[in-house]
Amino acid sequence: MAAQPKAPLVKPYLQLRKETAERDRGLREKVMTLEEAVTLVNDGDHVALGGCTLSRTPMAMIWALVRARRKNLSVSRSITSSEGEIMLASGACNHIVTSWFSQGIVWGVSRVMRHYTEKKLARFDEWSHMSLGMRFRAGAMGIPFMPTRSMLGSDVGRMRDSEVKKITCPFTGEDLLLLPALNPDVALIHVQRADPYGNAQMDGLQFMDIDIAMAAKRVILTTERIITNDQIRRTPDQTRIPFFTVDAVVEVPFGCAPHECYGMYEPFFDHLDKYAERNKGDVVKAMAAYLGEYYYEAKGWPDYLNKIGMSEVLDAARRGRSVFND
Amino acid sequence: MAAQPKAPLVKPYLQLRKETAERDRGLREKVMTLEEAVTLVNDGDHVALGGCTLSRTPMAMIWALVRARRKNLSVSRSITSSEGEIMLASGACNHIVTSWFSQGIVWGVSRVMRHYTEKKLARFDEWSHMSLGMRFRAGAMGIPFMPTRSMLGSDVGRMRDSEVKKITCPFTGEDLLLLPALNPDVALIHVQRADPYGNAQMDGLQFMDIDIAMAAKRVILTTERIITNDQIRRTPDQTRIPFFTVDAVVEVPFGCAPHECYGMYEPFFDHLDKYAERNKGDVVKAMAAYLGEYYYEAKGWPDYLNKIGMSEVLDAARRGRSVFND
Amino acid sequence: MTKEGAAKPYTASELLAVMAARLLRDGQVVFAGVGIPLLAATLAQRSHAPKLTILFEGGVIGPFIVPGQLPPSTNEQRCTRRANMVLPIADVLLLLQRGYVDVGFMGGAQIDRFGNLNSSFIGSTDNPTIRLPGTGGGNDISSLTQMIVAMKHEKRRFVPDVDFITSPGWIKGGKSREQRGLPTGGMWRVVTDLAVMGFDDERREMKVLALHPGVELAQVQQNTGFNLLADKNLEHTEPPMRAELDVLRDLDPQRLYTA
Amino acid sequence: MTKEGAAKPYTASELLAVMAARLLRDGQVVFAGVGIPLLAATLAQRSHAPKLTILFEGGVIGPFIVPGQLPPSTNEQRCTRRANMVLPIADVLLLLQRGYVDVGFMGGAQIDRFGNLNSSFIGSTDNPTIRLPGTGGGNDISSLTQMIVAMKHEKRRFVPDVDFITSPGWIKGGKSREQRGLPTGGMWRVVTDLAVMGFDDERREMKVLALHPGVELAQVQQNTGFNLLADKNLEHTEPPMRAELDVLRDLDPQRLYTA
Repeated sequence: MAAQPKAPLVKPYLQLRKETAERDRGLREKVMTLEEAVTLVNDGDHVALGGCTLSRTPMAMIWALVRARRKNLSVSRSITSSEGEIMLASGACNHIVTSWFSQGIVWGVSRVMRHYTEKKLARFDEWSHMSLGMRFRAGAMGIPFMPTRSMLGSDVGRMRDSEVKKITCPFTGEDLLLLPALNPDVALIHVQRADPYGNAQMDGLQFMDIDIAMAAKRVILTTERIITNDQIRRTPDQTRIPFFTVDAVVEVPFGCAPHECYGMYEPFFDHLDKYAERNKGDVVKAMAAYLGEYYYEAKGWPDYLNKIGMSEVLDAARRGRSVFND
Repeated sequence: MAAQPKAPLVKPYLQLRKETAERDRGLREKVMTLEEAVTLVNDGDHVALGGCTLSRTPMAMIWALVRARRKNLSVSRSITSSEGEIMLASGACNHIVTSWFSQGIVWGVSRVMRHYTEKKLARFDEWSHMSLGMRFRAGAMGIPFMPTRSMLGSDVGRMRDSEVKKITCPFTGEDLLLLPALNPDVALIHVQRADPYGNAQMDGLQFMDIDIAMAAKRVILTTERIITNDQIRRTPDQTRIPFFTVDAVVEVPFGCAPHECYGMYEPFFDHLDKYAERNKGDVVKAMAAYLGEYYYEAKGWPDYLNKIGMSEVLDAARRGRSVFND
Repeated sequence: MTKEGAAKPYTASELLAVMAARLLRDGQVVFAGVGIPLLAATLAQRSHAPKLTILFEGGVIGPFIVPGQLPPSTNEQRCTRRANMVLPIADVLLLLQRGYVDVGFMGGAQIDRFGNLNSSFIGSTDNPTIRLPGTGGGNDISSLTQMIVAMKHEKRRFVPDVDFITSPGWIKGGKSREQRGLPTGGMWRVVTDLAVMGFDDERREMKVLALHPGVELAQVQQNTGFNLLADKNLEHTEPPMRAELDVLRDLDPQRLYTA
Repeated sequence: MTKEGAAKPYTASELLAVMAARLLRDGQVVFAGVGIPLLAATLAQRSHAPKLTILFEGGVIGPFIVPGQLPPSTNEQRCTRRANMVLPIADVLLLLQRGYVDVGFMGGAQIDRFGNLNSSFIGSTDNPTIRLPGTGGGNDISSLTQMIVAMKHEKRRFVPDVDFITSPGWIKGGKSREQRGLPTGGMWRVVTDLAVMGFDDERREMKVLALHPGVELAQVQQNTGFNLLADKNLEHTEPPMRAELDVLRDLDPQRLYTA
């Protein structure tokens, strides 16, 4: 079983302010490689992942973390898919905070998740989807909690009893649940485009990415392409994450593969089917083999994509762009 | 002095839910005239206004409310400008909830505001700008309050003592202020474009409009132009207000005049200078004359614009579009 | 609905989708999961409820689903095709709390007599036989709005008390739901391949309201792990019509969800 | 800074803008009001602090100001010209609460010895002599971050105790600010056309730190309605340089704010 978190559940305000004040928030270029960005993540950190299920997963950064043999990470994400299996199986993570965890509905219950959680090799803290969103939002807003009307009365709520507070509303007398703010150590976010300072623009589904970025102590942004700051300034109302909360910008085309990036590529379904198929036997062996082949032995991100295959890359991109065909 | 509010400060949850459930939220056309939309506002309603200071003020709808002789409205807005003076002087409103109230910094302290508030003809409830935003946001989220760290220690906070709650955070032991949710009876919002169902897209500054729309019991949308639902569906990630919260869509070109609408026209500065000049003497007389000329005697919105003058309309539009020149 | 449009044969899943679709009313705002709920909501939209609005958890309001391109979950770009609006996840879920949603519509793995759903743990939480994927938005939807659940009618799925309440129904029946802090929503209908069930107004126990074509009440009871109440005016549903099945088969030509 | 670049004459407002600009450091995130604060922040950006970021209350991050097209408030489209990001008002103000802002920078109508600002009521709240426009974001900015205020030095503006605390400084001095629930921020510098003032670390009373060219301490005291402390290492500011004044005159050719 994973160790209990060392830090207080909710970061004291003065600590939050001090940590934020100490960050270099000036308008400066911060473009770097995946390998350089990895140094911003420490063993034991709480890492929040952008995207949801198979969408805009910061896979390239996870790939880099696994290759760098990061350990004992706590990971939070709105809904966790194969990237969670990879982080558990690689030993990078022993604690997942999420609302739902399996590769995806069509592939059934995750046997990797079952292996690590049922054998108590890893913690899986389950929060309702909205509650997790509200925890990030409170963290983004600089408040210690968010009131909510969900999770009451259920065992999902009961399992979180030591982390939430049930109160009577001082205005209305109603029952309310207070959800503790979540301020991750690091946020990993993948976007369609960003400038060298870290101003990020996202198309389509935004998931919890903006709140995660604003809540975190450090933000690593991977992006399909880096555009100029001039380009950003032509449509400032399309910027979703401001540069001063970003610590690293890494350009990684197909950085979510085999997941999707809105408008650019859909999930690599054939690869995901094959991946699921491998996990029908001994998941420890199967995952070790997968990690060996696609993670540790790949010479770099292009080689990883090459192992997935050019046809799949082209097909995923064709399907991805089709969302704009109407 | 205005009467005290009749309703409880925070709407009980069951009432909020019942009122929302009773609204017709189906995908239906709701295009109407200003005069028809006015019937959605009752005397005594709490009316929240979109925009801020001189920007995206729903002036055409205010113009229609004044012409329809609505009375005893409570009005909330992030920052209140000449539209607040007009609502006070016309008798439409006797209670303003805002963070700042004057025509604008360049014209000095509002003599109209001073007349009505110092003579206790109207209430002016002052909230910090963020606090008012948080009140709308709580209303939009369906929670009874939002915790905040602002307004503590000041007389702005002290003046609101009966409406806020000071608590000790149950997670951190810190001092916090709880701000009561604000769910207006009606929201008036002006946007650049909307479809006949009420899906609204906004360019540039958004102010508090989204929260106001989501918090209100009824929403009247005025729009520079009505576009097709097909057009909306080509860029769903640009939609800011969903159709099911909207009760009326009114097409009103230059619907913010003499204020600005982002990317379409800047403020009509000459008209605003002349308006300010008129109010240097007896404000009651001056405002009565202004309302007579521009409000009651105008044959319709085009005639109102005509009284402001074609040259001003063209100049404001030229300046407005220039924001996209770079 | 006339018998003339009736068609056979149809699969259990198709029956489920058709019966669920008929529960939706025009103009409603429906928070739908993928699979049968999505198919049923789209069928309703294309038959009797053209003004129905579908919401997806991934952050989508009012999309059109392209036949043959069903989304793998509610969180991929296929869900946004020709949508009215795309918004952050927290904000689409907050629509439930604010009250803009009429009905939540999901599938279920395990349900009990009070309509509580379990998708978290089979067995104990300390040493589960199976750790299931968890709630997702299920807990939020069922906490904050009225619910329709569509699922296969099997004894192992219809249990007296779920091992774990992931998505609250009527909790322990009676007034226990509101006493636990949930004054709104609640389980409204459970649609299976055998019957349509509701809940007794007082005790909040599951009650058969209507039987599908050719199904007897005893058969429903046999496939249920607790005693079912039966409405005194027990109805019989009309069989799926050809037009309904045609829509389903157009939407899911590979029968991903309707096999 | 050499005397060679020094220029004369300059207006009191220009002096104010130059002296305020010099307080800003490169890389800071500055929440600025219109008028002198905006001019000073832009001047700093174009001289010693190119990586300075300006935020506007209307919802703007990092705009460029077009010379001669100064915005009438922080809430019109002129404020967004070539900005990095535009966002809702509540969210730009929340950046203060979250801690992303280094310094708030505004003008003031009335200030007291503890750095509290009044922009709400002259006289009593029940029967004010003048009802002023109110706080806007001033209360939020001064509650949540460290502050610079730029204002004319007049006895009627520098009062022992403000009639009404709109934007909190050090409240009643000492530890009263944090005791009232404001553990962060506080009034840092007051820049006038006569001097630069700070606050005593213990008592939190206003203290003269530096005198502008040709100004004596007695003159500052004469124009102040309470007893000023004076730093034991009282400094003298360098006069505005030609390059600084050139930038200001380029930005505000009609001298809307620098007359």
